[in-house]
Amino acid sequence: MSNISAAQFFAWIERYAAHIAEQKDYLTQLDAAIGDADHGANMHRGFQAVLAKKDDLQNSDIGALFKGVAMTLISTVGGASGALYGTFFLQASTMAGTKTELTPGDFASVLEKGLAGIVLRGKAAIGDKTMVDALQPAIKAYKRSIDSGESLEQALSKAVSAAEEGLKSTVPLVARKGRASYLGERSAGHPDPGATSTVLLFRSAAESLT
Amino acid sequence: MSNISAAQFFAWIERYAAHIAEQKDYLTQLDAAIGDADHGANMHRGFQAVLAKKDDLQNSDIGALFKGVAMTLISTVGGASGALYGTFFLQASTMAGTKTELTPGDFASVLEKGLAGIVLRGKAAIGDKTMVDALQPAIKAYKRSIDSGESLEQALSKAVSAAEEGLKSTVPLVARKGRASYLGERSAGHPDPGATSTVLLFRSAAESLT
Amino acid sequence: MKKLINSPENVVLESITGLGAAFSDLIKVHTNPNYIIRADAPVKNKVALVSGGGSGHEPMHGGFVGRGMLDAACPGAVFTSPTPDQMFEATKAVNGGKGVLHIVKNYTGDVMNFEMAADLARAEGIDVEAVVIDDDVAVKDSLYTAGRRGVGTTVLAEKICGAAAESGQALKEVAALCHKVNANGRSMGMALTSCTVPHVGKPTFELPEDEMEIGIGIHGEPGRTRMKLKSADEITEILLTPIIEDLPFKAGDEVLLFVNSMGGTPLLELFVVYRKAHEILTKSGVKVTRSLVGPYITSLEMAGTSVTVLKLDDELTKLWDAPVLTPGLRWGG
Amino acid sequence: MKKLINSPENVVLESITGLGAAFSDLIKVHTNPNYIIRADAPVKNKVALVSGGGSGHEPMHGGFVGRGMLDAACPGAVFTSPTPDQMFEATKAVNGGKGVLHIVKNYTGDVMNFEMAADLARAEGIDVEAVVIDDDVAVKDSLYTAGRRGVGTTVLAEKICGAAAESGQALKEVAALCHKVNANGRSMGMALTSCTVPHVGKPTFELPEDEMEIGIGIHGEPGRTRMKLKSADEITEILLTPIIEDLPFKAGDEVLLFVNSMGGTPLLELFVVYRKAHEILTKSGVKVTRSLVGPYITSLEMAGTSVTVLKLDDELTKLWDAPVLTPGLRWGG
Ligand SMILES: Nc1ncnc2c1ncn2[C@@H]1O[C@H](COP(=O)(O)OP(=O)(O)O)[C@@H](O)[C@H]1O
Ligand SMILES: Nc1ncnc2c1ncn2[C@@H]1O[C@H](COP(=O)(O)OP(=O)(O)O)[C@@H](O)[C@H]1O
Ligand SMILES: [Mg+2]
Ligand SMILES: [Mg+2]
Ligand SMILES: [Mg+2]
Ligand SMILES: [Mg+2]
Repeated sequence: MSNISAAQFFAWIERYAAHIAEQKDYLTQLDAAIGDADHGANMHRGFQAVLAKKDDLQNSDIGALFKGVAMTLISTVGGASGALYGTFFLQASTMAGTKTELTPGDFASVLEKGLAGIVLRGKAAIGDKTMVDALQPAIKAYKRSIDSGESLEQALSKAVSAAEEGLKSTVPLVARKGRASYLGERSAGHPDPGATSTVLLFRSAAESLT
Repeated sequence: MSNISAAQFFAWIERYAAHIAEQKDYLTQLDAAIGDADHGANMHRGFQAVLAKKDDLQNSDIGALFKGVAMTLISTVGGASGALYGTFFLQASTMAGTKTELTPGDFASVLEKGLAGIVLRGKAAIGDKTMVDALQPAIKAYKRSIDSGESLEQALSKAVSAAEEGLKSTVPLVARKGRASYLGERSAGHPDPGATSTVLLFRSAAESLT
Repeated sequence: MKKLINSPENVVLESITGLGAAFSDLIKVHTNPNYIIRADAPVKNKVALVSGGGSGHEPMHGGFVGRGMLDAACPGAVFTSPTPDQMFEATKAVNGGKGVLHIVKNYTGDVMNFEMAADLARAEGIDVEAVVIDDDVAVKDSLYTAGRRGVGTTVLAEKICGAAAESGQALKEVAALCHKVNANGRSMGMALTSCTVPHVGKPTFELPEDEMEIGIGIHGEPGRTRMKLKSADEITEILLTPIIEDLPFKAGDEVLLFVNSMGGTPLLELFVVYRKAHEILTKSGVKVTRSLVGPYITSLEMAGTSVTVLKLDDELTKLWDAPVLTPGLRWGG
Repeated sequence: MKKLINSPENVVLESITGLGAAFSDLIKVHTNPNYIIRADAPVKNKVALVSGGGSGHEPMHGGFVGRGMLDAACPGAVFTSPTPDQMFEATKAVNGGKGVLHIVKNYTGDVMNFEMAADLARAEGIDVEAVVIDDDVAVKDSLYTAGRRGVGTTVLAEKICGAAAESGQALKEVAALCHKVNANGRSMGMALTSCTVPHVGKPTFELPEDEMEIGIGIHGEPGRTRMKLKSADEITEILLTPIIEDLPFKAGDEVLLFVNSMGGTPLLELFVVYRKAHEILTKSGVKVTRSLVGPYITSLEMAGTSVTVLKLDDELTKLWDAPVLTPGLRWGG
């Protein structure tokens, strides 16, 4: 099975930035329903700042790339998503280190490290109606697929499906973390904005890492 | 020609209060266009307060009646109209004195005294787009009619027509006094609210003094 | 109409009752007739300052009663001049024997009612002077009309004359000072939205989503002109240019820059306007040495802003800096 | 969207630039990263107070920087928590050697970003404590959720802790005091209209002409419940009842009553609410000994109000009365 290069990871980030740009009004709209109407704007501001560092980032090793993404998100996004996605990439970078390519199995570990960072920072569990509801099943599906010998393409496609399922599962939930939790029962019936942007993260991966 | 009794003058005031109550939204609407949207509310507040003093006023001589109306308007209306209509009735009361009935000729002098008070206080002349544009021609028409031997009914009817003509004449005018003057050219094309309430004053007189 | 009120009839009375309850250490609220006086009124041997006008411009004037500013304020119905008996009673209540200054905004109703009150007070032997504030450059100044409206400079005149009265100046001096402030202050305002007068129940005017009203007064009365909505910087320039040209303000002048909210415009936006106004003045060599930014002379919930520029000298600056202790404005010891 | 701005991207930067220009005697505005510090920062041997949060709540927090209150404020994008580097740089800039207190409103983003900043500052040897304010009774308090939001009590905590820091208290003491204020303050808000976030361009929610949102937050996030519009007195009761029951406040308590405008509600109406709140408290035997009324923690141009009640004791009262000199709050010598 072929490895994933630093250039592909950079393409992933670029692709994600493009998805965010396209979906930013939708993400903000989701956040207006159960949050404070800024998730799209937050993510867009962050990833536009990442793109502005293209010259530095596209020639970096994978650890440096992820660290660059992390620091940029942390210093430009603010809000819950800035801290959380920032932490995700920061932890991912420590796992990727100075490598310039990752095996699909390495990538699973990198994703798991990132997820662990988010959970440590945000203390959300499955069912709290957060990005974790999409992120955790997606990573699990990806790893199981890779571990059972399926192709990277298959694994990423399963990750996307799992993320989408996870996102769908957030709809009926009553939020227990983040701003949406202030709504109590009224948060039910809406998809979680962060879980929605997480689906885009995996969709971007499927579109750029193979 | 028959005289006008204190009771009739009281009926005039009551009638005017009723007209104002009915037209208050319209008067306010006129004031919204070129003023500050309160003329109807101002006049209504004042004449409701006058009605509340009915027990005192309906047994007064004419001077006391007009003075009661004046003081009530002065202390409850505020704004330009409070000072002006208040002054009108205050001056009228000094002319009426302790009489309990007036000849139609006396009434002309009473009206003229009231008008003089308004002019002294407000310094408006014909053509400035104020209540004076209705008041002055109405009083002039009334007096000319009485002086030429016509009946009180005829005189009052001519006063109403003259007031209406005067009101109509305010429409194209650019205001030079009061709030409407701040609008400059933009005040043209609207009838003056105070001239409108003055028409009602004469209409009430025609309906109650004969 | 969405307002936090119980009824249009009671809003003024209930509001001043609340004001009195919140600031019982500074002011006393008298009802029927309605007026607000300093808690320690009358102050012996101090010129007393009385102002007033329609309600709906809060904190003006009731919020400016207290040490170093007004001795009394007379709130009328919303956007309606108070009545002479309010002004007369307030004048008597605060007269400390050194005379009373009436600070009057130039609106026909206010002027006439204050004149009637002054007549009544003088008849009782109280020395009354009246100064009419007319600083609104949106309105053409003319001998043959009601003249300019009194707007933002009123707040500055009340503060500055309040300090002068506190320092012991005589009635004639305080009145002269008030004329001086009026002569050196210029204002202009604009609206993004209409206000709604409680007893009317609907907006005074309709303004399409993409238009604004320039040269608006503080009573929702229409302005000089209506135009397409522009950027904050362009709007600030539109307001400031006629102000600068009118006095005129010129290079080397020191000024107080007062950027006011009409009520519905929040501070976030107000400081965007302030920034540009400061920049324009600075570029023309005018030095901004004092500032006031916030909702001080409002028009109910109207969104919009007004800019006032007051030319300062050492006397005015010192009086501006003097302590003031009112519900709406306070600083100093 | 009708706003006095140039562009949604620049509104925060331009606004704090204006703030800095207007109050250059009190504060210094640093940009990129954005933070506002006292003009005399760092103050040697004084605990420094740093707060921050999304913009759109002005005068909070930037308007509360100055002697007797905050040493620094970090403004995020509108309604978005600031970033750790802003907080970290601000913390370094104001650290006077006696440690730094972070006053954080309880929103996931604010809490996490302040945690990251505290980690960075501690790594540089700066003593940092953080206190999270969570006083909003509209939200159910629970260990299993993000908990209550931080709202009105934040303003009071910043004032009171600022005075304590000024008086020389140590970091641990000021932090304990901040917890005490938080433990004794309760708030609840409501909205008559939605606000419009500049970069969104349309109202965050739609509220029919005859409805209101009860238990609203300060970011236009939906509240506890939506109901038919009621009178000011009824609304005040709806807000105050859960506040009183929650602490609970009881007969004999002395309190500070803070009636806040969400931005678009003018003082005329706010004092109507204050009047009723004062009356309800007084009737329950709770004595209102201090008051604050005005737009202090806002939600852009949203119309509505929030009520905060803080139980006072001699210590809190004395610290509340201590001098404060900031753009948004000033009194005393
Ligand atoms: N404690 C948490 N753990 C994980 N994810 C969270 C947590 N709190 C919030 N989130 C995610 O953050 C998203 C909101 O992000 P965003 O709107 O950008 O920030 P903010 O809530 O500060 O405005 C939510 O939809 C949710 O997915
Ligand atoms: N100087 C004046 N002389 C005569 N009438 C005047 C003068 N100024 C205003 N008016 C009249 O007063 C009317 C407005 O009254 P009103 O709306 O009740 O008071 P305000 O203008 O104080 O709100 C105008 O329509 C006009 O007829
Ligand atoms: Mg959000
Ligand atoms: Mg009017
Ligand atoms: Mg009026
Ligand atoms: Mg946010």
